[in-house]
Amino acid sequence: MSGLSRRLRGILGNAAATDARAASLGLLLMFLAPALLFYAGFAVYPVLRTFYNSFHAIRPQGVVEFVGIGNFRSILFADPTFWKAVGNTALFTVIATLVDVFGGLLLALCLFARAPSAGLLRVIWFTPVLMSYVVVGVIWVWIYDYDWGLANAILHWIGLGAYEQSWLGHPSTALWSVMGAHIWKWLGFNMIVFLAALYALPGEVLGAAELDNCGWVAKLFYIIIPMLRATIVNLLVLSFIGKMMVFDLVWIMTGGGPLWSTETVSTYVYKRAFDWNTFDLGYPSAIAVLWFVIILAFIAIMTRLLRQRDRLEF
Amino acid sequence: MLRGISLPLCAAALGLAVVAAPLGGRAQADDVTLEVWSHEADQPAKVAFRELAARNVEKAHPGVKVKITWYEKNPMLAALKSALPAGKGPDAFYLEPGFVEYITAGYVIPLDDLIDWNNIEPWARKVWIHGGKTYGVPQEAYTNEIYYDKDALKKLGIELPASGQFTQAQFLDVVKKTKAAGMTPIAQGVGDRPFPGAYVVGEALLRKLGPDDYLRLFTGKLSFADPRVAEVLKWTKEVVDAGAYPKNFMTLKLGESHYYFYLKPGALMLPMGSWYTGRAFVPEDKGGQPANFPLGVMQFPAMDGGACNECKTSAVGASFVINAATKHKDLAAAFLNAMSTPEMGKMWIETIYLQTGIKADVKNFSGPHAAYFTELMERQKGAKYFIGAPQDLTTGECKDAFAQVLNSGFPGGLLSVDQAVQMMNKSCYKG
Amino acid sequence: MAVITVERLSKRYEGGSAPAVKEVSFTVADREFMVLLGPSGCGKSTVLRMIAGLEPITAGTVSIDGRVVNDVPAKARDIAMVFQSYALYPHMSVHDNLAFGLRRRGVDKAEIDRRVRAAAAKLGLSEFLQRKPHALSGGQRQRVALGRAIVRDPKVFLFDEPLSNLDAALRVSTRNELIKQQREIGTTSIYVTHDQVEAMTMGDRICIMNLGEVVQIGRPLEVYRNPANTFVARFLGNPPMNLLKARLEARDGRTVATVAGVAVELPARMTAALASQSDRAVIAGLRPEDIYEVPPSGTSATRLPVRVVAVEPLGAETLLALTLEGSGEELVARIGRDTALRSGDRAEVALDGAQVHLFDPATTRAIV
Amino acid sequence: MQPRLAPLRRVPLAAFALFYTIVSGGPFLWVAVMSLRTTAEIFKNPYGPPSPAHWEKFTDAWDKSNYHTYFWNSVVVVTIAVVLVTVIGAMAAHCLARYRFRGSRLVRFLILSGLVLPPQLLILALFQILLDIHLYNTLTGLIVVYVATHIAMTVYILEGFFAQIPQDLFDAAKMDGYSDLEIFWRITMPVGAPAIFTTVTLNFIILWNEFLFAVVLLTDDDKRTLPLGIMHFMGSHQLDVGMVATGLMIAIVPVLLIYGFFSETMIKGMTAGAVR
Repeated sequence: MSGLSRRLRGILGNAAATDARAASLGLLLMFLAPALLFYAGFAVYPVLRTFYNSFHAIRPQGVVEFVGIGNFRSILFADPTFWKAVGNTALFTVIATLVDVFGGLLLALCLFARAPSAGLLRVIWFTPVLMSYVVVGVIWVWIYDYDWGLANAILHWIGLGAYEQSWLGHPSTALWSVMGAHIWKWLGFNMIVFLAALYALPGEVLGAAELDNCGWVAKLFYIIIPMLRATIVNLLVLSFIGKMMVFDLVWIMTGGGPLWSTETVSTYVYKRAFDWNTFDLGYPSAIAVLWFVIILAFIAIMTRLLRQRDRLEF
Repeated sequence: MLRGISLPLCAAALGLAVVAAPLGGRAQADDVTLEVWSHEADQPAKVAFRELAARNVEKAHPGVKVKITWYEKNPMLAALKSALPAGKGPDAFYLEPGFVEYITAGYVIPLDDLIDWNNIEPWARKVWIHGGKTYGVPQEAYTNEIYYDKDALKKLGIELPASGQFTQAQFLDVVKKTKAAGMTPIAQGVGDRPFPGAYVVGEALLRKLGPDDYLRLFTGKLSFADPRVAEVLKWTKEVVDAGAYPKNFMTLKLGESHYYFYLKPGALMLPMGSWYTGRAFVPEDKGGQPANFPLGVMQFPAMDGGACNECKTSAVGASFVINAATKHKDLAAAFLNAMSTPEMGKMWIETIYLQTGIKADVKNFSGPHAAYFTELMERQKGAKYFIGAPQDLTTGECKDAFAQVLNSGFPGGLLSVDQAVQMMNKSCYKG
Repeated sequence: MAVITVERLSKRYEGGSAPAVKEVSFTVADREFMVLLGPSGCGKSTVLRMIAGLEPITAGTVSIDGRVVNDVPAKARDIAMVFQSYALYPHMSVHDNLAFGLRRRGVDKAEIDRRVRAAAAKLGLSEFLQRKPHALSGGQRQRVALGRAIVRDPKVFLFDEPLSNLDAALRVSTRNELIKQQREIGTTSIYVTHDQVEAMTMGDRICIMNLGEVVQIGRPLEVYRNPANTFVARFLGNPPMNLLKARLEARDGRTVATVAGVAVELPARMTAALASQSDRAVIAGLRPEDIYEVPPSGTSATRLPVRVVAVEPLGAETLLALTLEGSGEELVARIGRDTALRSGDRAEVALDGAQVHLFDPATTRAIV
Repeated sequence: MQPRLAPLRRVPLAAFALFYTIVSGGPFLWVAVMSLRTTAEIFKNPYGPPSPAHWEKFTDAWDKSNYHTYFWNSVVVVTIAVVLVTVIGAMAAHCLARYRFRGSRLVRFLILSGLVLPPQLLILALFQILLDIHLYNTLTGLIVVYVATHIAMTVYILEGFFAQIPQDLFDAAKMDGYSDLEIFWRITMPVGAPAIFTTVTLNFIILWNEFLFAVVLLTDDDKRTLPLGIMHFMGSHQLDVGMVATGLMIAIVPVLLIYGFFSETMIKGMTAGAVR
């Protein structure tokens, strides 16, 4: 209350009228209200509603029934498909994140080491980032096509015809194939970020290392990577979050099949919500909530761990 | 000052305009538009059939406009699933008998008093009766058949018995011979449907178990560990292991499997519902079957010791229902009736070459595909029908297991017999 | 034409322990150029911003021509301000930058154009009118910022360290330019700076501030000659005034100041005033230029024995860093360029008692 | 100082660069070629050259395959959403960067927490909410959702930039008689133009490519955006590979055109959130 009355005095009184950085409540509202309204209505409220949903079973014709933690109990203890999806998502996240980040670093180093026409390559290598998941998905479905896809054609040309297979059709290759397409799309992104970080490195340090008779490899491991630590951590976290939620590409390329081998948490949520013909949004909401909590926990742990080491180092 | 205020005002006005536009757009005073959603956008004959019925309704009811929105199946189901709970959606829409949840959820209304049932075959109507009330007007009926390439079979030096049915051993032999000749025995893919991969095993189970136990199997009352089921699965596994299915079975889509069968790279057989021709009989340049393709129809193989080798699956497919939230119940019923007259039934058969639940008196077939339809009718002689398909009999988790295991993993060669039995039982068997 | 009066002006920031500005009062006469001088953080910019209307006033009043303007918003005070960073609108051409304040005030279009061209001509900006600020040199930008104030023809100019972003050479020429313009236009001006040279050369009067308070107000040379306390004494002048420990002693019925054991004769006007205060500690202030290698003729010189620590020949003159033999205190002397003294030499320097300033060690205020 | 490599080591470097260029650009080139060939030609030889080049496929796709509807839907949705999110986000960013007020930290935290909200957490509830307010299956609904879900990032980028604009500029504007609103519109927006441009490109790309919200919140064929349109063709029975390839090109070309002109800005925009 005192805050409000002070604010009101601010509007009416003369004190605030001349402060360049003070503003009346009305003015603040005018600037903030549109953003806050949109945000509250279509981001905050949906989140709250999802949490609410997760404790309910939603039946046809708007019947909502409170089930407590029933949904969560079913998910955790009686839903093998969920655990299959968790396993797939975890594998996808770990592998794709590592390849994305360190592959991106490799590409960036490649350009940083003055590969011929690096400026042009930088633009070309970044192009896949701009394409939608639909475009990437369709292209890669074709690349993996058994009959006329590029993957099998290349194997055939180089004399490895024996390895031709239905890449997306077999549980042992499907997840890896989707992962490949995902990595293809995002490598360029990580590369660009690393490249910016590399150019921001103080040249004197690299020069000093050269004077210390550092070879390229030594320089990479003893100087460059340690100095890029902040960037690496950032990209790892960013990439990690993105992959924990992977949906579009999987949905487009395999729909979670064959035999649940590419089922991710997100595709499972979508399936339970819209493909299972149950009209129940409670159960999938509970999965989404559970997964969100897990993601948050991971982010917290990752940043905590990595920050801890920072403190030790400096 | 005015200039200063204009910006947020503009933003607000823009926002309002955007929000308001779709709300205000649809007002009409007297003209009534009947909204219909229909699947099978890519089957010109069916499109023509339903559009004709729509025009007939419009002629009979001046001021009424019947607007059919044509969909692919999955997007349409997605659209329905979201529109219906909100009390929205079309007045009438396409539905198949398997989607019982629309009835239990109360999204569609009983049609007993609205439809002229004299025009409908009783066996077809029966499919839509739940709790004594009829919820859908059956239109399409089909049987599961194995389509095959007559020339190719001849080239392999194999002759189809007069009954049109191989024994299970003969069938396995046909598969092996075809494979040896470098041809794919069975064109089939499960890239976008939860059932085609299970045609062979499903029909085999029906013949082996007979209708009653077959029904019990898919309603959770009979274990998949039953020795007869195991025998069928073992045989199927042999067929699969003989290389019956294409390598890209898992990702091949329904439409692609048709193309695979009659054009490239070509296959001996294509197990499919008899609605196959709805898409195959479109012009060749639209992706249809070549005009001179030697299309034959055979029965699914007879099982050794089968309880009912003359059995075959017949099912009602395309049907129409009325949205419980409609404001034009009678008009919607009029449209459904307009599609079900004997004349329309005749048109259905003559232009679509497919069975129907509409009573139609067609004696003399004509047209380019008359021979095909005669052969199809030939295969129905003496047949004992089981009405319903597994994907329609199962629900929830069991349905998912059916799609993943019997439809895809097992025929895809990814699962052993024991694994398949175990997975199916876990999800389906309640005994 | 305006008189600005600031009365007991105070500023306390929320959460700040001490007030940033404490009861500052001064009056700027019509057409006067007043400089607010002080080290950074002394509150001079805050005073300026309160006058401009950019900062709320905690207590006290700001009046223009006798009218209290505390409640008048910045734009209505008819004040123009030149900012340290120039604050040119980067997306507008020079012409638009100059014209903008006028457009906002509904001045007739032809009149705007006339005034903009006149100001541009006066400042030598005519050929740059269509350029954007980023295409100008630092000096040109500075002139645009000045021009923006001039075209407005306001009652008051405020300058917030407008030269501090320029390099040394440019600063001198721009300073002269600025003085010339202000004299011509004759608008009442307040100029904030921490640079004593600017303050000495530009101001009609200087208001020296320290720790949020006004320490001394006066004409530049007056302040230089008679610093009100040791802070002013050291802040004005470069190198700063030497401050040495001293004692007042009565000797032969006259009061003298002993510095490092040497008695310095004080001028008569001082001794008279100090008659009652003998035998106390004081601080003796001595400007470097008042220390001589050879005393000018006709003055009563006192000699101090010193040791030369360093010699810094600057060309026109030479600075000597010295230590007093008696006390070890350090002092700096500014002497002629032809000195023969070398580092390590022992020598005697001369000073004139008439040039000595005395301060109270407890209050740091000037005595007499 | 940039590292240099001995000439000997440059060969493998160049070879690797060439290899990855083929990997990253090859698939796109393949689709570009296919977009000019008919399905029959493609099935005959998937890797053949586009001769003859069937440019008419683009007009076919545009007119007969409904791509013009999808394209214009995308244009309408993305344009309105980007304009709204930019203006609204800039207003909020300006407010947070410029004014000191009680609760500003809370507001900032609230808005920026949107950066970590996964769309999966929103989508089911958004579906219900849009149904409730009758915006389900409308372009308006999609626009509103796009704006709400991209405010956080827009504010994040813009606030960082706006905060660097010197306070002097605002003081000067104030003395020139600008009102607070005009300061936003006439100073912050033009001076912040580079950052605005960055967020516009970033939001444009993301929304032009968006799939999840669109697939859940739109159903009608005549309301589909481009990604949904392409998926629709992928799902249809008779897979017309050639036509899908043409559709892919229709979706890609606008992005590539803009990329061609503003590649630096777009790269900066796309990575803006990651470089702190």
